[in-house]
Amino acid sequence: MTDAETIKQKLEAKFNYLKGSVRLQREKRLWLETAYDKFAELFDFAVKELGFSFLCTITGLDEGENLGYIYHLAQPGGIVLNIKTRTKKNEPIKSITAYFPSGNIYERELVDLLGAKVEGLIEGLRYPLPDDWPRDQYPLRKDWDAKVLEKGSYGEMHGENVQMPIGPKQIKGPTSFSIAHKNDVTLPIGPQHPALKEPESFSVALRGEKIAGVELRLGYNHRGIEKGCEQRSYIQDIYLIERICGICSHSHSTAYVSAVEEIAGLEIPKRASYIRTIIAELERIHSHLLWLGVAGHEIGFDTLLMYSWRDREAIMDILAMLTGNRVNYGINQIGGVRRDITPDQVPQIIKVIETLEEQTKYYIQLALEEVTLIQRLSGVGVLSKEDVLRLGAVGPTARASSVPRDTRKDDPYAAYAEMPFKVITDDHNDVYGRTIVRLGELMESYSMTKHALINMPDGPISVKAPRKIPAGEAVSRYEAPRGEDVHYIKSNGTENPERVKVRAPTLANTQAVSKMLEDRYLADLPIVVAAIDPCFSCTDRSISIINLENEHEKVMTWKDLRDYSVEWYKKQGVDFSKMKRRQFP
Amino acid sequence: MIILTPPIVFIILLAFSWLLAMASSIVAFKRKGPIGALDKPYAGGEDVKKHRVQPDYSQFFPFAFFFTILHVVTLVLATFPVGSLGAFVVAVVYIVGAMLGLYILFRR
Amino acid sequence: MKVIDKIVHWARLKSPWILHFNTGACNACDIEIIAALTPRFDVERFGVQLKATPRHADILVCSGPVTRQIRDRLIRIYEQMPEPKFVVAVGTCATSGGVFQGLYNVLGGIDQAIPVNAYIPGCPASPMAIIDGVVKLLKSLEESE
Amino acid sequence: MGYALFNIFIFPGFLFLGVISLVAEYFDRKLYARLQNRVGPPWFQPLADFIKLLGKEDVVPEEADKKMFNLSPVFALTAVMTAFFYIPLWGAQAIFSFNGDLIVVLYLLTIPTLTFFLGGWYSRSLFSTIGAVRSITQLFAYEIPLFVSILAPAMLANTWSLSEMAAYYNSHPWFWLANLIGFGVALISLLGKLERVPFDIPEAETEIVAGSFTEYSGRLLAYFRMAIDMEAIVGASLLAAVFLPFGLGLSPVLGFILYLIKIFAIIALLALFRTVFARLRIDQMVEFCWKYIAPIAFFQVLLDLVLKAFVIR
Repeated sequence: MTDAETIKQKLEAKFNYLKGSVRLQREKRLWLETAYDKFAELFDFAVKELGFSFLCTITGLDEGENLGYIYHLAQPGGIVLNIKTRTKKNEPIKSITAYFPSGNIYERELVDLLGAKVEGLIEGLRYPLPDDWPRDQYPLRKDWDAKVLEKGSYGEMHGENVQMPIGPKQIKGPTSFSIAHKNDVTLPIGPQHPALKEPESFSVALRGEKIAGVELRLGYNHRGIEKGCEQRSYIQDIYLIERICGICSHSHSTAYVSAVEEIAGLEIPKRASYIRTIIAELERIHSHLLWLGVAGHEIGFDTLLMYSWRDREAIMDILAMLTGNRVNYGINQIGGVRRDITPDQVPQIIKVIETLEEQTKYYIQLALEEVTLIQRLSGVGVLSKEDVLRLGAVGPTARASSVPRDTRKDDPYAAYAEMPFKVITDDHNDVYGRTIVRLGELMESYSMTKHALINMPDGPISVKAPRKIPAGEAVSRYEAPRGEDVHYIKSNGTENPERVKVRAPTLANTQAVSKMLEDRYLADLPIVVAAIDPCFSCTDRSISIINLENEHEKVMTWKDLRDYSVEWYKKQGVDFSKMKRRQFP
Repeated sequence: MIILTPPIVFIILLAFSWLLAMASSIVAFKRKGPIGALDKPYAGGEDVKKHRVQPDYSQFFPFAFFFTILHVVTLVLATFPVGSLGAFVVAVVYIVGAMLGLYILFRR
Repeated sequence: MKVIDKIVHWARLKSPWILHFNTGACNACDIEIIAALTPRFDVERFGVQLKATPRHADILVCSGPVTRQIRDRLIRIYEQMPEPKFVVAVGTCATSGGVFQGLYNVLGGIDQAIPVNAYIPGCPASPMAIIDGVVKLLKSLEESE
Repeated sequence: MGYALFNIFIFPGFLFLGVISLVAEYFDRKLYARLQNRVGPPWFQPLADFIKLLGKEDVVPEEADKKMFNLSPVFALTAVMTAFFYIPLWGAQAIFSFNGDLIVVLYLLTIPTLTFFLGGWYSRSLFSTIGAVRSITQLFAYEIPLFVSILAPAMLANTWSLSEMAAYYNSHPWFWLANLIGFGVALISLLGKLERVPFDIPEAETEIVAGSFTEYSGRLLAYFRMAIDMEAIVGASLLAAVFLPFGLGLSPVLGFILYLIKIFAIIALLALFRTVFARLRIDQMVEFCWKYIAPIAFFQVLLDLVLKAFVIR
């Protein structure tokens, strides 16, 4: 009687209309369907009594005349409860941000892409579509077609000959409306900024050197991959899904492929799952080394960038040897793996991993002793354990605040059930703790890769997969280097998937960035943002974080700005005649 | 050789570097096409309107006052006739005063 | 004047400062661009330096298919660069939209927004390919002037 | 008169200072790259950068104050070059010396930081304004320790003139060993003045793009970079003259080589600091300078006073 069955019993006992309709599709996956009026009570019961304390994501479906919503709730033990419900297209649904504050991103995405109406959603920046995208166009609707965007055709639909607004005109950027206080400086850390490897736009309200408020606008990387997946076959989708993000491409393709295999009921050979695990750990090694370098660069310690990326090249060579390409390996296929690891490659890999183990020990010693490094990292970007649980942070960000949330342990996939490894947690709750966790995970990955290479079973590496996947749906979770990555796939028996939903780990972590930036210095913004190891091309999500009382924006000329500040300082009592000593922070 | 006294050397070199700056503008590239957003201030790609800003660095005011006071006292000390016993006493008093000021600044 | 022009032209070839801008890419090419600066490839041998603002840069290295949201920012950054400037499109997405061709939020390729001088194919373009592209661009400038 | 003009423009003046600052920048970047086991730039890189920047288009932002925007680099350059005449390079005698030239040199070396502030403030962009105010805030932190640590050997030598100080230490060998603490303090303050890595907060690349130089491009940027390189040479030779006054009696040629060794040793030290440390925040830097560096500088002055009053009758 696994605990998934006990939960099934509890649900059917509490709600008799659910009798027999709760489906246990896989060992840790519960599916159930309910009408929207009974949904609130069921949701409250699941979150409060059954202990589903983590909201993976909300998937929106276009089902002809009404909109389907699937709420994926997860338990620390790894069980995922998927609650399906549906409403008419123009019927509003109630926001669940009361239970999960991080839910507002998923709801904002429903509003933008599917035209859902959500009551109680806090006002914020538009996401994920561009600012000039017309409000009534919903790309993820089945009847919507990209041809609308061609020149002119947009005009016919709207009568007047207006061209789809993509011309270079003054776009209302995030900084044009004021989020700042009276005399704050609104600094745009814009799409092009040396600290950001990818385009996203922070507008930071500064009071001197202190951060008063941060507004994060993403969506610059939104390419519409989910819509693209619906127009391509399953096999073509592997190569599209793999290019969501350059650093964790294996994560996305493995999660996607294992979900499709679960729907098709394919059982992949043992050797294939071992090869997937090895490539997964090699990718985690190169991603963590990359992060170590970027973190060093963000705090001005470029030597760490040069050293860690020099060592990373060794791993890139191995990945190129194993899979043929340094990044975007393309080793997964539905039903198994495309290339085998030959026995003579194994000693080469183990030799390189041993040299890297020495080098990582040097980095661990460096992180524990280098004074300026510790000064810049400790006490920065603090995130307490309660905040992690409330905001739903995942991956090293959560584990550094002593929350042992690791999908490899809770909900093992590929060959992680037989891998001996321990979840690294740390109680520093700050960027320093995240550095320690990532370095610890590097050491774990080294030992795991060696273990997997040595006792990898023989046998075939893939199984024949049907071109048409039978109708069904599946949720797969994967522990990407940045955190938990969730894929939901719905198939309708044809060659193309009906719906592909990707929730990247950085999306869950961006919620926590605002909490970490409260009352910090501007100098800490790059390292705090880098500490969650953001991969915005996975995410292209956006939220508004701290919103000071929104004063209408008044353009001040230089003169009245000066008079204003002199008078403002007089109110503060700083008019030099009777100097009052300000409290030194 | 009064020509080598600081003010005269400063003026000569000022004129020289200003001439150098003007002369090197003949080498600069002459643009033919339209300027576009060339002279708009850089804001990471965004088109930000509020540039006239007055950052509030009041957090460092105590250091600024301490710096000016100490600076003036150092200058006074520098103009003292060197070698006399008085200079020695004043120097010691100055150092003790500075150490005391530092202690107060950091104790609070 | 001929000699001065020749010297300035030599200097332009010997110190190409680059500005990196990701216009919606999957950041595989961006990581490869920065990998080109690290010890194994080290483009500083050719005098290439990664600069922070368009004001200091000569070559705008872009990666990624231009998404609708970033199109105007890209045009603005390109216009804020002082004149003798060049654009290098790194990766198949920057060249022609690559695997994201036809998606609704993608314009497909850097040349939809700004004129491009050099295209470097590859998904991702490896650091060797990027260095080869930059050197070819400089060589073509050498012949042109 | 002719010899004086030769001094101003050729020998210790513009030409010599320009060439040696380019060589120093190459030496610094090459060492920095080799310490990160990268290959590093070719020998002509600083010259190529300078000429290329001259060849760029002239951009002045529309909201900037044209006059100040164009004049700041010129003033920075002039101040640094003027300071170079009063520092004794290898002999115990500078080109021109008078009583109190130590104070003049110190204040001439403060002018570049003020021009960075003016340049940043008047280019009226968000990043440059914050960079400008940061460079002034940093000035508060390193200025007093630098002054006090340089005044200490002057007190020991009973003069305010660099040349007389050099002569004093030349006649009293091994006395300069008493000032080694001051040398450490002055080196750290020089890091702050030249805005090198542990203290390159005003132009922190990953925070405020390029600080006060964000809006500068083309030849104005070239002159600012040249001013900073020259300031490195002038600062290094000031420290060498004040804190390492040994071997001054040698012949001009040998003395000149020893002088070059001294300043390149100091520049190598600066490059080493740049490799080893991460960048501090502005509040950490101000606190660090006032909590540790200033008291040590005062202790150095106390030590010299005690030495002068009791040990050397």
